[in-house]
Amino acid sequence: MPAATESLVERCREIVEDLSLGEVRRWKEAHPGARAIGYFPVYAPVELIHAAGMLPVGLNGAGDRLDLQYADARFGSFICSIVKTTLEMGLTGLLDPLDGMLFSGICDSARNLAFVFERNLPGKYVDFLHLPQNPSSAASTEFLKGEYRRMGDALEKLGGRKLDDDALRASIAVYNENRKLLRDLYGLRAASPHQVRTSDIYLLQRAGNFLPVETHNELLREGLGSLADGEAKPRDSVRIVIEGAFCEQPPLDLIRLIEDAGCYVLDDDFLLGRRWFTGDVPAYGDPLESLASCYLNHSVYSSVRHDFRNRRHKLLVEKTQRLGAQAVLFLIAKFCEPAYFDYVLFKRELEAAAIPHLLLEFEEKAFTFDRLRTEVETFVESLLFD
Amino acid sequence: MRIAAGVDVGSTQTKAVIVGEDGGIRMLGYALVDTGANVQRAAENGFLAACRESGVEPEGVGYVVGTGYGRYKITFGNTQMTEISCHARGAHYLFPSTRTVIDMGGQDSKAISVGEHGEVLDFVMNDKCAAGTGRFLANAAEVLGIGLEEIGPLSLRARHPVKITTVCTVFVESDILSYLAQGKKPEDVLGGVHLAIARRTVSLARRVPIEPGITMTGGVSRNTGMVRALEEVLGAKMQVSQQAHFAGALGAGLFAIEKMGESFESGIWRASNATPRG
Amino acid sequence: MGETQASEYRGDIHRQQRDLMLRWYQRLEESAHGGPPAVSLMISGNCVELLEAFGAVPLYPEVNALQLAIRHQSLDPILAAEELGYAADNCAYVKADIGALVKGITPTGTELPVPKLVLCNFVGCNTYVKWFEHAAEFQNAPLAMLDVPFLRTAEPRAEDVAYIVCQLKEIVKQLEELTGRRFDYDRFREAVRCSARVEEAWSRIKHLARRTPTPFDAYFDAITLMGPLYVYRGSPEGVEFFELALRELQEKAERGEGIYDQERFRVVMEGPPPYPFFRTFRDMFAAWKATAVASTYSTVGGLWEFGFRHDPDHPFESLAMHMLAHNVTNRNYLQRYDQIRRYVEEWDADAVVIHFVKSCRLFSAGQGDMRGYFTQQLGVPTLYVESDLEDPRYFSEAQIRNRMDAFFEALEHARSTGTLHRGVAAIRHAPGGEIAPAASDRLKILQ
Amino acid sequence: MPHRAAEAERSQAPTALVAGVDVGSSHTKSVLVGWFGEPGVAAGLLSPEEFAARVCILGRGTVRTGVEMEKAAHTALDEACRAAGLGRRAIHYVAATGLGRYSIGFRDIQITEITSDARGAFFVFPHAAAVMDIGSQSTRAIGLGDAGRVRQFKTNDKCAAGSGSFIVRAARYLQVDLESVGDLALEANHPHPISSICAVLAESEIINHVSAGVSVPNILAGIYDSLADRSALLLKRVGQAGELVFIGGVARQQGAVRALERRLKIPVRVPEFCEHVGALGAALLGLKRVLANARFAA
Ligand SMILES: Nc1ncnc2c1ncn2[C@@H]1O[C@H](COP(=O)(O)OP(=O)(O)O)[C@@H](O)[C@H]1O
Ligand SMILES: Nc1ncnc2c1ncn2[C@@H]1O[C@H](COP(=O)(O)OP(=O)(O)O)[C@@H](O)[C@H]1O
Ligand code: SF4
Ligand code: SF4
Ligand code: SF4
Repeated sequence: MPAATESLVERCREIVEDLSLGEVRRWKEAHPGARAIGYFPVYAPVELIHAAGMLPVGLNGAGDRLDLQYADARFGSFICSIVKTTLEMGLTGLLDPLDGMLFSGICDSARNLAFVFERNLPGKYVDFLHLPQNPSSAASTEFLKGEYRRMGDALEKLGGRKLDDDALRASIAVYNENRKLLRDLYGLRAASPHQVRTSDIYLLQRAGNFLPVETHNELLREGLGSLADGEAKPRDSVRIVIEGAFCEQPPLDLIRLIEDAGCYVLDDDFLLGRRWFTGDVPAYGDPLESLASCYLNHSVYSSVRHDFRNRRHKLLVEKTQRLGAQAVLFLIAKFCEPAYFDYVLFKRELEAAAIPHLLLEFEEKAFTFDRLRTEVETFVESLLFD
Repeated sequence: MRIAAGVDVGSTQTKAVIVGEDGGIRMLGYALVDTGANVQRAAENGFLAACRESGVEPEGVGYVVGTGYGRYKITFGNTQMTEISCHARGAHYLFPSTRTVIDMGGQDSKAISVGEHGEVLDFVMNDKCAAGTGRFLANAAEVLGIGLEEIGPLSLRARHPVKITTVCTVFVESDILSYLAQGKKPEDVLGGVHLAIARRTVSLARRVPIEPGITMTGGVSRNTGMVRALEEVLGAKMQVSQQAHFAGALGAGLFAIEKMGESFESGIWRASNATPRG
Repeated sequence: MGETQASEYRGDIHRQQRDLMLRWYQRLEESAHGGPPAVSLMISGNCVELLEAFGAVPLYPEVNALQLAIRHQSLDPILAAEELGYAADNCAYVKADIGALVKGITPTGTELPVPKLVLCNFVGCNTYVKWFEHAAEFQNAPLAMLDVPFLRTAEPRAEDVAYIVCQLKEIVKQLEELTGRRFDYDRFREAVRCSARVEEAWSRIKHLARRTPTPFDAYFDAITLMGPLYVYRGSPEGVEFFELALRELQEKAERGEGIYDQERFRVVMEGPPPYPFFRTFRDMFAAWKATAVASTYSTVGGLWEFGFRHDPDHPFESLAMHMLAHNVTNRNYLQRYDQIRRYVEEWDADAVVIHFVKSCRLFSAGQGDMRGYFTQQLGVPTLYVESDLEDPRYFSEAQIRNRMDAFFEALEHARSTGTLHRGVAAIRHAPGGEIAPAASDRLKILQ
Repeated sequence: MPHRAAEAERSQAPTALVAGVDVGSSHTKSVLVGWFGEPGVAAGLLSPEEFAARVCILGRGTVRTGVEMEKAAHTALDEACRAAGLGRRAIHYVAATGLGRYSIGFRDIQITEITSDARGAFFVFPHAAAVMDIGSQSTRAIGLGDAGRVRQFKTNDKCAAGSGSFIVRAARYLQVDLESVGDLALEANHPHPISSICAVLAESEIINHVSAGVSVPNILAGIYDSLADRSALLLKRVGQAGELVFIGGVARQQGAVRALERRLKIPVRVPEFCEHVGALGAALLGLKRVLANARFAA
């Protein structure tokens, strides 16, 4: 790996692994009086937060770097880790740099978390968005616009700054840029997976959770430049698509392990909230209308957004075939019910299309992976050995 | 003197305590036997041994309260109570300032919030899995080939405790083996094991309010390493009595005295009631 | 521990209830053979009144799943579903239903129709959406979404109501096309009127439990009444049944009859019951002569004891309001705490029992916090036990009994020392319990 | 386990000698296979039957794994060599498998135990459709594709319920010799179910049964039933249909085999040396590599 890439990736790793939100605190020090708003990962209208002059901070759990001491008592067994680590971070003061938290109804656990959070951290702004799940109704866009407006009003009250349409359009544009850079990064890897390591672009991407989008854009441009001139030789590998880790994130070592075991990842749904729209959001006209209509009609499929017009299991097969992947690897967070459910229909559809797949469950807090390694290796062996 | 007994038939060990009352309540003697395969027999043996220890004739015991997981199997007992009520009561007797009890036994661990008079205000128990119980420790001791009494003191010598993630009592065996294979010292492995269990236990215990006056009971309280690990994770000192292992039986004995009331009727124990030997 | 006493009350309503439910299964079988159209619906905040207007029969997968469990038939379909790829940790209600579908099992042995429409009234539970998506897939039936915004503000917003009303009207159109029947507005209003009467009776029944002793158990007995509540709410049969039930229980109350010869403990229940061990679970309460005076589970279909009724003058809007704000599943978690708190105060309870159900994250995710709220912030004794509502593999009788006994031992002890309080007095209003970790803990972690 | 190479060929030295070493959590197993075909032949060109006809199992070894895995591997391999009457230096290639496969420094390749199990089982029973492997801590079900390829698999994770150590514990508690638990269970007339899923907590249930006067065979049979239930669940998940091969140390116990047959209602095939199947599969895959590279020709 070129040294430039290496140091860039290392910088990102430090940002990502800093549980005390150092980047956020530094940003706040540099912008006295400005607010930072955390959001639970899958989808959040970051443009609104940005346009209100605040720093949106994506929360993707705490990995194995935090011991659960308090949150376990509140959520207990059979609940995924990210819900507990997020609460634990709140309860232990790690989220103190944040002035508010934004949740949406992606699943029952996350939804209840929003309100448990509110009770346990009185004084913080906590909002809960209802993202419409029926995009085919004539009233959906209007409803979502209303929801954004409600949230915008709350932000205005919190930050004391008017949220005007020009600011919003500017925010849309800068996030369009961010998403475009990420799409380029993904495109680069899909074209030459032997040169671009998934774990690297993962870190590059995740660092954006804590940085102002403008800074992240620069970082991504830098990354695109240096990654493009890798020069590794292709190995004997299986080309796969990863599905299922859209919310709680697999440990970095697990992502590396998957690559080392002989998989080339052509696409994944890690950190999906950062790449939510399939294309650019119109940065002209009524910005709330643009955002709402793009959410309803031009967002990526996921296990926590429902659109009965375009069924996910068909979309996954289509994507796998389009990318020329040989197999699908399901990487599902333990106790992530939406992902578990989707697996059933995915499996049926993949089997009908004769696409092999493997299901792995992970927990963000795991750090030994003997069993998972055996499973991935077996899978690779079954596809590679004659 | 009125004499009563408490018998705590645990999954691993059976504890019996004889208490007597004349004016104040005193613990006259206690005994510990392995529960083994015959729960009834263990209860009897424990009871008789405790009588011998106290110099009391079995026939002179007026009331027996059974507790622990095998409590319904005690044929000579007058009544049963759950080990939760008993541990709370026993801990309160040992340390009247007790407000929180952490009990770690062979198969379960629990935390009890206790009121001023030793009454249970709230409690939590672990789920149906041997992860993080005394058995987990016993197993680790076995894998390492070290006596149960020694693992605690040894774990205190850990400089760089390893990180144990497996909670499964069976899987931890291979974790331990692979750490040893990597050349880790037994004390560091044990340190890791103790810390892992302490974290698990404390996270369970936090479901009840942990108030100062924390008393530890149950067999694992004899493990100094575990006591220390718990204190470290809790960030607080615990009170551990020499008799902590007997807290459940003691509590049962105290309830027995209470239930005996005035109508003292001796001779609950009759040799003829005993389970036939052989 | 006391003698276990039979706690179940058997009156006319029980016979009637059984007849009504059998008739429902008959109607479904008729539907399978060209009779009235069937439409799948979720119980939570359901809009059964809409179906009445089409003469359609509601098909409630939840009721089927429940029936399978209570008849000890749930394990096979659950295993069949796991073969299809469902995880051990998916909601077992869904697994039992889908497994039964695939294997052709029905709880009563009667045939079930393929619904004309699988109408996903998404009221609170995200699992519903997956369930209905899968049900439509495995039955090859058309699927529609009725998206109900979650109640995230203290009061529903006008936007929320407008969004639901628009969707309801869209569904009406869709149903007209699918069933070939016309939407009968008058019948719709009539159904809404029936609902309001049923709700009135049901609410009054619930209020009977405020008396000491309570004439019925608002958890175990309430479940008997819940089937008719969902299936017949918008129909004259429903009105007749609930008015009978009210009379019967009122008479019982007037005679001062309780469930036991002497009612010892009054509890509020949170969480669904373990249907595969319904009896066993009930007997554990009976052993201590403890009765449920209120339960959140019985408000899944609707929450009426605090005053809400459907309104025949604004039928669509009242449907929307019901779905949005007047059933436990669409209300936020803190509103549920409040509901339970009101039960403790107004229904004169001694304690709260939380039954954690592994399947249902809607109910159980966060119940540890709820428990903390009641024990630590309000000082109400609260028991927490875990099992499942459908999967028999998660019920550990000895363990639950042990906890139950310990809990009631403690309550008894508290009563004997005069520290057990009831109702308003039970709530100490003494905040200051450990809500967040102490400042010292925070520092330790930040370093 | 069949020795298919013709006797005449066996008297000659093999043209290639490959070892498979399976480092399991309790035992390390080794198998030596010899190739009696032409050196240069590409295994891919032979049918499975032709391939099998040229392979012979020459020796096996088993030792306890203990702490030092590499040492265990050496010892197991030495044992196999002694059984084969060959020296260690005659071995061309070593394929390692099992939990400790990466700790064998002298390996030429590592293969997962799942792939190895599948290949080994297919070699022994060419009509096998699925494999059930129950070792001391692991339980795996493997659905086989063509030529012994892994089509699907499921393993137990996080929980040791239903694995071999469960039996070891039960045997210890009931004071029965591990060698005889399997047969003892066959004497059961009324298997007594075990409800606890936990390998450890089940002990107290066993105690309960003992004190309630349940006979040892009935308790053991109950344990095997619960083990069979768990296995059947895993097997269903890989879509088992057709011939089932049961391997791993627990397959030595007749009680387990019968319970699985009762539960699945199909005959279950158990190779003679059931715990060596993984090592065998590794050796066979190693052999294919060797043939492909014709490395030994020199
Ligand atoms: N001397 C000792 N040193 C350390 N640990 C001990 C000692 N004696 C018993 N223990 C621990 O205590 C456990 C038994 O505790 P006990 O409270 O008797 O449990 P139970 O009531 O379930 O039988 C054993 O599993 C063991 O881990
Ligand atoms: N002599 C024996 N008789 C019967 N069963 C045995 C014997 N030796 C071992 N076992 C069983 O086999 C299991 C070990 O199987 P094995 O496949 O070697 O496991 P692993 O590969 O995990 O080490 C033991 O847990 C035990 O149940
Ligand atoms: S990981 Fe899954 S279950 Fe957990 S919060 Fe995210 S979507 Fe919900
Ligand atoms: S998760 Fe709960 S509310 Fe949702 S379908 Fe399952 S049991 Fe019903
Ligand atoms: S076998 Fe291990 S993980 Fe499974 S229940 Fe027992 S201790 Fe827990």
